[in-house]
Amino acid sequence: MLTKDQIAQRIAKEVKDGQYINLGIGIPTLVANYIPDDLDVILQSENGLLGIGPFPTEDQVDPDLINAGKQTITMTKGSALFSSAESFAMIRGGHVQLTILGAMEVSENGDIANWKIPGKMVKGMGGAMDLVASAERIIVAMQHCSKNGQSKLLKSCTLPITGIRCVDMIVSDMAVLEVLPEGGFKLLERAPGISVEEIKSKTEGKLIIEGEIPEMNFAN
Amino acid sequence: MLTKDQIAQRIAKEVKDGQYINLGIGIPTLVANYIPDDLDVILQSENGLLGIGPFPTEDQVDPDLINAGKQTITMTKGSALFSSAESFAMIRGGHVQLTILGAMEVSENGDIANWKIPGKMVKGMGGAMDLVASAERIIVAMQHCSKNGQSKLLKSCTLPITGIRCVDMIVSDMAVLEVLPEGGFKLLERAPGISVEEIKSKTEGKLIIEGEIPEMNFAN
Amino acid sequence: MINKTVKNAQEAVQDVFSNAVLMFGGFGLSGIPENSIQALLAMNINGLTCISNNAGVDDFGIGLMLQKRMVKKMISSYVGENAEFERQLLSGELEVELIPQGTLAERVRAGGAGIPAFFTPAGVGTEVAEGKELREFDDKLYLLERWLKADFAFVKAWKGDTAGNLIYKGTARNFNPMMAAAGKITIAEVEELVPAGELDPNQIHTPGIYVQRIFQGKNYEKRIEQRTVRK
Amino acid sequence: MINKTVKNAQEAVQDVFSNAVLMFGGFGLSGIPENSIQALLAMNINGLTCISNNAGVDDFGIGLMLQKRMVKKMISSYVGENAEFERQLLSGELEVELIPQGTLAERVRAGGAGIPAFFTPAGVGTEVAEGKELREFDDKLYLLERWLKADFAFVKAWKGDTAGNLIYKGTARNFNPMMAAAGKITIAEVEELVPAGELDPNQIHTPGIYVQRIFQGKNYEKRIEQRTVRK
Repeated sequence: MLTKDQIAQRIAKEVKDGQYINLGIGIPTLVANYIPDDLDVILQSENGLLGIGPFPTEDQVDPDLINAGKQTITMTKGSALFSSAESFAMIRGGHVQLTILGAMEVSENGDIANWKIPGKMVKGMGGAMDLVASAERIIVAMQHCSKNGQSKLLKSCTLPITGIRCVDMIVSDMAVLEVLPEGGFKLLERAPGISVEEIKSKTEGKLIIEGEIPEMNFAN
Repeated sequence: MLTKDQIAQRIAKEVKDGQYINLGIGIPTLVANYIPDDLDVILQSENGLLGIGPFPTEDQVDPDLINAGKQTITMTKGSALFSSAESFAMIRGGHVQLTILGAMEVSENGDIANWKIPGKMVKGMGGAMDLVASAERIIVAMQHCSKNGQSKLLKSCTLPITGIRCVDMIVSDMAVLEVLPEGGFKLLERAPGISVEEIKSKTEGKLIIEGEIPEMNFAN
Repeated sequence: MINKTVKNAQEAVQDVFSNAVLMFGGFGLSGIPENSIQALLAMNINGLTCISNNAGVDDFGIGLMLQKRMVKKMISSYVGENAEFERQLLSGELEVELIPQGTLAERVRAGGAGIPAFFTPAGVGTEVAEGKELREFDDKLYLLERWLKADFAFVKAWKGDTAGNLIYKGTARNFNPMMAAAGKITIAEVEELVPAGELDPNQIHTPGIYVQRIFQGKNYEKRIEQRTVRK
Repeated sequence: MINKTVKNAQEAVQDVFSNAVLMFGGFGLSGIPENSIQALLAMNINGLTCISNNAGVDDFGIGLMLQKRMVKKMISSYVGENAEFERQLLSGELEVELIPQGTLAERVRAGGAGIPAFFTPAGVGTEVAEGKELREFDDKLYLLERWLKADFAFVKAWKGDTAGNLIYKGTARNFNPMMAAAGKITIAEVEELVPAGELDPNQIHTPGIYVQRIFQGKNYEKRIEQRTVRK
């Protein structure tokens, strides 16, 4: 099983030079640590910044400069600040090319549920519904199963959904899967030491397996 | 009959302290010359400026600073620059309190026609349709009659209209008239030397005359 | 130039009334109108509808207004980190309307810009879409969303001038510019108030036309929710 | 930081194709992308749809593209001061769609912001309303208007950096920011191009995300239509 950092590391391989990217809270935030230095990408923070830099040193901490997870941040060279309306104009208008976010459930037709568990406290969807309804490409970082072993890759979501037919790829702790436009999880890679059979048994939704499924490679 | 400058001078009396005002091209532009110095008002230019100042001196001329009539201008202290979208957000959102513009025809229910003469060259409506659809208060500066003596204050407009039920007041070369919400031109003042009878004969739309109609006073 | 300066927060907020609709700029605790919130807390009003991306924390920001039971309804996108909020919500004392963050930003922008309704893709197929018109444009589905306006909007800027022009700093800008435009009465508090003419007209984020009252704020705490530093 | 610099206007516009939809920033002749227009004039393309508030004058700006018969359709709010334009329009060689200026600005803004349609009061009861959905909100009538997008958007800024961030000057800003966001490929020309990091992030008018190519412009004429001076 992959660690959270390994999930982030694997997702980082999907990043392409020149992309504008929105990273959600949690594992997605870790992806920034694994983007190769030779790629020029720009991270968007939906509270109004293009060009998120590293976390600040103690003396750089500025309460007027935070990310969407309310963490203190810095800005890279060439960054730009703007309002929330402009920020979501960017997102909704399809200018942010890649969105990486967490999920509680994904269905085989690409629906995602990640904002609400009925009966439990509701915190709100924040920017997630806008992001999933708008981004060109959406990659989900998630655990393949719940704590009691139930698959989270489903035929259809059981939780209130965040967006429909929007997820393009999933990197779970067990596998990398593409969500096909016609429906179905196409298995692309296995986590080291995880068999295709195990993935099959832990995927409730339609799993598509074609040919040999390689193990993920964390070499480079 | 009032001169263009006198029409502008009379309209200037309608201006209230603290107002944000949009002045159209032509006579409305002249209104700025007659606003009393003790009133603080801010002139909006729909191409992206709040705080139009006087025309520039020769050495102040800046091609990057023009008004909606494409004339070179200056900025007053405390002015602000913005995009056309923000400018019309201001106008449409009702933040510009007073709009003064010219008209070819006004109907007794407050419709205005000022952008197109069929068969002649069409130049376009520019910002006029947005302004008349949005402003809290609209004052029209116009000639009471066409060159061949036809009334331009009509039962209903004959030219393609710019906006419906929007004109609040008319200052023509013959009279000051309020357009009543229920319809009709209520005569408020006569131009010096012009009789009520003359105004009656030159107003095709419903004219409402109550009591004595005073002459305009240009004293102060 | 029109002078919109008022003496302080107390004077600025004095006519806020019970059951009014209020907007508050800020994202988390960043860029919130701290002084105005303090002044509102001293008033004997309640039944308020508060439109704000977040609801503060238990002991700071709008959270304090919740503690004082001044708020009838919150319209927000994310309301975590607030135990009293949770208690009031579960007990039914507080109404909550949750809105996708981009839809919230755009609805407020629409309120200021005179756009009564617009179509957006956020929330299609979710419970957010319930009761809303759904329409297809160019092979994609969208929801019709309405504008939001307020009786009073409270915003916080970095610099401002006496004509009401505002400049924000960093990501403390967030919802402030749209809310400034969507308030019938907009009250701006600034860290530095200067005479009209001292700010570069080309750098104004909120033109003064949107601001009815402005005052020099004081004692900004600027609390940080997630202080995160480099190792 | 992503570097979007291209050598010059020729390189920037080289893939513009016949029958493309183009947007041009500018109000009158102020803030128009002079260099890009010159480079387009040297190309063998036609059938263009041009979205621009105005159509230039006979011998400057988009007027020159009309002279060369490159334009099939103009979408504008005001097209006076142009005899060749008038001739082509009356002879039926040129299609023209006239749009209220605020509606044009908002339709372009909507194109960049992913809003496929919105309601606006401008044009209700006029010929602009023909064929459009009319709807009442809060006792006022509004028209449904659609977004506008372009294959290429040409904008002109005062300063820009290699990441595509732009700062405009004076009223030369006008339609440029919205058009920058509404172009599939946005080409920015600037009076002064600086390395990323030299512009204050807080003063950027157009974030670089909207700009695909940027170049240092040259030989700006900045013609004035109505030179007006104080007596």
